[in-house]
Amino acid sequence: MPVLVDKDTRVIIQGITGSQGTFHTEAMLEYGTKIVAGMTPGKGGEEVHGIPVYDSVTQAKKDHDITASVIFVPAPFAGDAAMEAIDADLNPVVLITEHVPVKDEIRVIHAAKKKGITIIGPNTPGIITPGDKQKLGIMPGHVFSSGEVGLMSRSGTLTYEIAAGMTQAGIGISTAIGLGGDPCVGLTPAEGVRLFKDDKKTKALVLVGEIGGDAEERAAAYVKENYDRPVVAFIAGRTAPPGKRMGHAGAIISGSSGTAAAKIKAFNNADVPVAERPSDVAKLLKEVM
Amino acid sequence: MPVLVDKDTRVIIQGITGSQGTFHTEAMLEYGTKIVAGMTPGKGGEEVHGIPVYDSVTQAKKDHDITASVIFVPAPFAGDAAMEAIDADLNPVVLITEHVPVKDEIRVIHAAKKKGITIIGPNTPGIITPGDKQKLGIMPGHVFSSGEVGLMSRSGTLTYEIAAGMTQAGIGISTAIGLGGDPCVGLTPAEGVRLFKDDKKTKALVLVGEIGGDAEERAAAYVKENYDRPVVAFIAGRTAPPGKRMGHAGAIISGSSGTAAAKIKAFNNADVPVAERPSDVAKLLKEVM
Amino acid sequence: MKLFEHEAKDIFRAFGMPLPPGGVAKTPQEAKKRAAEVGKPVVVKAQVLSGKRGKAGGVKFADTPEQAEELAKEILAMKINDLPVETVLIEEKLAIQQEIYAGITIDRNTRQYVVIGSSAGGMSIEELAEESPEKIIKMHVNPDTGFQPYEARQMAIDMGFTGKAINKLAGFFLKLWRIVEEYDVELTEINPLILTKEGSFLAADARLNIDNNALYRHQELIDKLEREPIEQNEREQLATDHGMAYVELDGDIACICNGAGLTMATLDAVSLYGGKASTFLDLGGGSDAERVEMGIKIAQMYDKVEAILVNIMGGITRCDDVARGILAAKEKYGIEVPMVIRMVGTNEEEGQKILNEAGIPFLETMEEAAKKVVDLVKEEK
Amino acid sequence: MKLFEHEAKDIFRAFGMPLPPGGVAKTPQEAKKRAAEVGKPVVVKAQVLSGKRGKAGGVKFADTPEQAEELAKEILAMKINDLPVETVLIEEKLAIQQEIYAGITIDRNTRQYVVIGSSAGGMSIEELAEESPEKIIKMHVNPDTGFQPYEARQMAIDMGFTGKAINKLAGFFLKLWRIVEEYDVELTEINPLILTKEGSFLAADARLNIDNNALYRHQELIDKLEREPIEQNEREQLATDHGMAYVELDGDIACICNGAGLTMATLDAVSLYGGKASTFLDLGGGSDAERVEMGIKIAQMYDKVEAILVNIMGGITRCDDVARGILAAKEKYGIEVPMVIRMVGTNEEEGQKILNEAGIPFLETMEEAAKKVVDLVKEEK
Repeated sequence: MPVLVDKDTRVIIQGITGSQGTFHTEAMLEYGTKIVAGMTPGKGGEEVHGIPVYDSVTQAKKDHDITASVIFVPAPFAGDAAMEAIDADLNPVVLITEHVPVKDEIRVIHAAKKKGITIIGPNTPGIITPGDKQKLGIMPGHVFSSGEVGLMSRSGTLTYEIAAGMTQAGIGISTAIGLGGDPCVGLTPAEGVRLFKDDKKTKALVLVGEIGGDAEERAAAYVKENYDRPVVAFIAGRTAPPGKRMGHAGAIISGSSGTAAAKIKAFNNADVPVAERPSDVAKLLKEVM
Repeated sequence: MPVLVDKDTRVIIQGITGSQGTFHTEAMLEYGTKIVAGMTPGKGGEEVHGIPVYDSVTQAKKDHDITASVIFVPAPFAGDAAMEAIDADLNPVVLITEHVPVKDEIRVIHAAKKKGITIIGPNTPGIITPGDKQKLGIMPGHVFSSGEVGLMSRSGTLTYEIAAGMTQAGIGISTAIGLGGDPCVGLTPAEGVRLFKDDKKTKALVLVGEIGGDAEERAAAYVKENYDRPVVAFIAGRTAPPGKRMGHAGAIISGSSGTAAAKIKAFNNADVPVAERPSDVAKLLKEVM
Repeated sequence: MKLFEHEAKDIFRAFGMPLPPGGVAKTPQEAKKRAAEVGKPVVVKAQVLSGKRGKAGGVKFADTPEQAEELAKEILAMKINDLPVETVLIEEKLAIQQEIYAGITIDRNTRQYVVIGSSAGGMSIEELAEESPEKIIKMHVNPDTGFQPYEARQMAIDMGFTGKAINKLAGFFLKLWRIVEEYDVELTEINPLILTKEGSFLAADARLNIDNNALYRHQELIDKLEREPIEQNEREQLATDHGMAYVELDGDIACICNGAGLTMATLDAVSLYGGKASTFLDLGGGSDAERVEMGIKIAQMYDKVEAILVNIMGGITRCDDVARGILAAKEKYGIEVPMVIRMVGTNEEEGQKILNEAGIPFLETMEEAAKKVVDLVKEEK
Repeated sequence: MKLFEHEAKDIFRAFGMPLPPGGVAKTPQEAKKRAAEVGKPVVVKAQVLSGKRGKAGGVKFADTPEQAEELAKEILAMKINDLPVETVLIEEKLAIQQEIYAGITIDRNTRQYVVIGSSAGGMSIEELAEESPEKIIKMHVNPDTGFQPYEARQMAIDMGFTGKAINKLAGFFLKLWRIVEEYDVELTEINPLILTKEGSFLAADARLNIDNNALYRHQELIDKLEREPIEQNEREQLATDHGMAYVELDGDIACICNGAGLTMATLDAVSLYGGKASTFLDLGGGSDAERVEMGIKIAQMYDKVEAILVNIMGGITRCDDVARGILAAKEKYGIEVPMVIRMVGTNEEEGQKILNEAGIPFLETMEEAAKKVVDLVKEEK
């Protein structure tokens, strides 16, 4: 069984009538994602690519058995949309939206934790389980092939880059999770490792990190203590200067903390090889598996 | 075993250095209450009637094994004091203070509920278990004799009146709880009945209610369904006019709801005799026991 | 603390809530001016802290400013439930498509705020609860998260609204909630909230009661209102100033007791023996001599009082203090009406000794005392 | 958005936080006046959005207004970390008994606000963490309840304070928390918070960073500040206006990529082959032709740029759009420096066709591309 998303996942798209929501609903449907409903307050009764639109998640749940949500709602309203999904016991809740205020993120993540719900994001490409043809997000499905390696990353296109490299090398993916580029995200790498640990079909892990915070260090420590399958890492931002936000709100070296060097050291200390270039990830995987 | 307070209860007095706190600490000590510590922020290191004063509950807990709290802190700070007691896992937390804003009450009661802690009050005389010589509150201990009848009331002196009548009639009390005169209190009569239900030594209950709200109706319904020992009730405010707050913030008939007649009817419906006069309570008890 | 409709609406406006155009007037001339400013048919509404003003004739419609002036004159001369009308509110008369109810209050049972809405507004929520309970939508507010936008929208959906009305109506609920949080509101209502024929939602009425216990947090608001937070007569004011609870009733026996429950029970006992109380006077906890003295003074200020019943159950309150207070009152103000005293509990003997020495009789049980005071009043008549 | 010290202090003052007397000056003359108003020895502090201004000479003490004028003149002529000093803050020089640290920030790991205090203030929290970690007291804020008064007092107690200092210091933490809540603050610090020899606590410095993502909720504050929320040079502003992330670096190769992680990895690859990036330019998700065009334009505006590396991993971004953008940039602005393109993913073939037709070469892997661009720059030199 893959992680968080599998063949039984049935999705609602919150903000389905917006341009992003509409565009990616079509892409997800094409990929195979089981989208059963959409919602936008005030647009109940409409349809988007054949998917019925409701005014609220509660209303949609009356007609459909929904298990998960993907949110494309604009940042000022994204926190509220996530709270609605949490209230409706959807799990996971994939928060694609960028620029969500951190106060809202904290509130949402806390509410989800209390109910044992996983928030993916915000500012994430989403989550994909290629073997079940389910993607809850905006990633290009074709770069991910099905297999037995779990992939977690704080970035989007870098994930595709690495996934594409793995696919080319004949290495498939069980589930790939975009953790999100914000300082506060619903799923930390260490929490992600814990989820993959319970998935017996995932034989190895790829952790794609970047500068800022100490989430990678914590993941490394967790791997060292608790995870006995092979892990390979990549860290972006080795050459980033301190004090500058490198695109992602979370990618900033503050003082002496959050450097790539510290993260690489932590992984090495946990016997996790760290790739120098994205294309090396596949090579290292072949070595360790 | 009595309800909420027994021989093992060890109390901290929050606001011990104030005039009320000091006065009632002495009275409680005289009665036999096991007060082990007091606290008032900024007064740590002082003593009140031989009881050491701390700056915080956390600090006091380092030196003493404390199980319960009695709060004499002025209304603007009472909610915070209660939150501190809840955070320190004290149970029960007896909130004597009057005029606590209802917003604070709601917050405190909710926080306590989440941890399974009982708040008694606010605006309560407290709780007393005569058999263990433990009173956590401001009631005159001598009017309560030890025995097997549980007593719950929304008022203070009316409770003493009824307790005194019982004592005179030779009927003792297991535990008496002042539920508090505010619209929102930590322990409702129905919740109180549930506590007494688990106390096998309490052979009968006296419920003293008053106009306002429907807590008595709910207690009656609960008794009817769940409580099979004898219960006697008294309702104050049979002649109170609608729309006027009769002293207690909670004692107000709004429109047609909260009347004594409705409450008496509910008790009758649950086969609970309702005394016409306070002195009839003891008589009715003798009949039903 | 109850706010007048126009005071509540000033707060509503500050939170961006859509309201009918209009303004207040204290004279018929001002009313005319306000109506002219509105420039359309208006409603003239008495500003009183009492429900049912409509039935009492306090709400009237005017087609012209002159008519508004005339009606304002009438209404400003009225008393509604004994309360004089000092201000009227002039607002545009709305073309009503639907009357809606929206409110927030406190649920004593769950001890939470509860948001209430109904598509059948216009009547009181109590009437509504009897007539169409199925049309009342309630949502309890989780104290951890507060009332959230999606919950407000769900209220609107459950009330039967669709399309753009969902967000519009949700906005009213959310603003009400923000006001509740900001001002320690214990009850607020918009009834009716009008859906006009043009499709706009407007708060046509406004009710807002602030928790008296929290007024200390809202001094700025109170200052702005430029009036006493709670309107009281001289006797009520005196009692409040001395920390006592005082309620005037229709009968002739003043009950002075310690503790609200005991005072209520004493009133009931008086009634049981055929009497009728004029006064609920709860001296409060730990009543000292001075407060007893003041209580007896206030009780005698109320002209309906024909007898006084003092019923004290000593706890923190000490009977000797009470006895001294009674003596002091007798000395300072005299006691003009028959008085019956019942006094037991803390320092009972000392208190009784003081009364004995002063030749003032007392009784041991409240039932005896209640019966006696009723008999005394009957004798007088 | 970072606030200047004096801007942060205006907010602190509005929340009732005790501050040293003083005020801002934009000229030496004003500085003299402010110092005269204080009437005591003062400190003259450069107002710059940069740490370590003390070490850079931006904080000086003056005994007289004349001296303050002189120092202000010096400081107003300074640049601190490349930032010109446009304002100085003149404040009373305090008689220091103790320097304290108080701050609130966000813990990414627990995803909570965390309140931080230390009795050993004055140095940066990072230095403090290295020198005396045992002196740093932290308390995580429960999102349900917020930071509570008793927790603030416990902070003060755990920091080693007793008596009246507990409530005084707790007051600072509570006010900081209210400010954090009110203004979506992601980091605030008072360092140092001064305990004077007279026993007063005063916020001597103030740091306040507001979450950029939440600025839309604080338009009123931004209006009051009368400046751009984020100071940017022309190129940074252009990038922001077009939804791109742009950071200028010390090297000579502009990396234009889609996605922050990929851009960082591209910078790293350039470095791995011995080059050095001048530009981090993340086009963002779903980059259209226009954005690519603008990206190339902005990259060339930075005078350090000697070559451009475009690295696109198509996902939502379509390679044909990117190719069209490159063509358009070439046509409109010309491409003055060598450019290497790597472009794969969505609509890869169409994109490659467009480039082929225009005679623009491209590569398949980012490693190849990084190596090539480094080689090109080396050749140029």
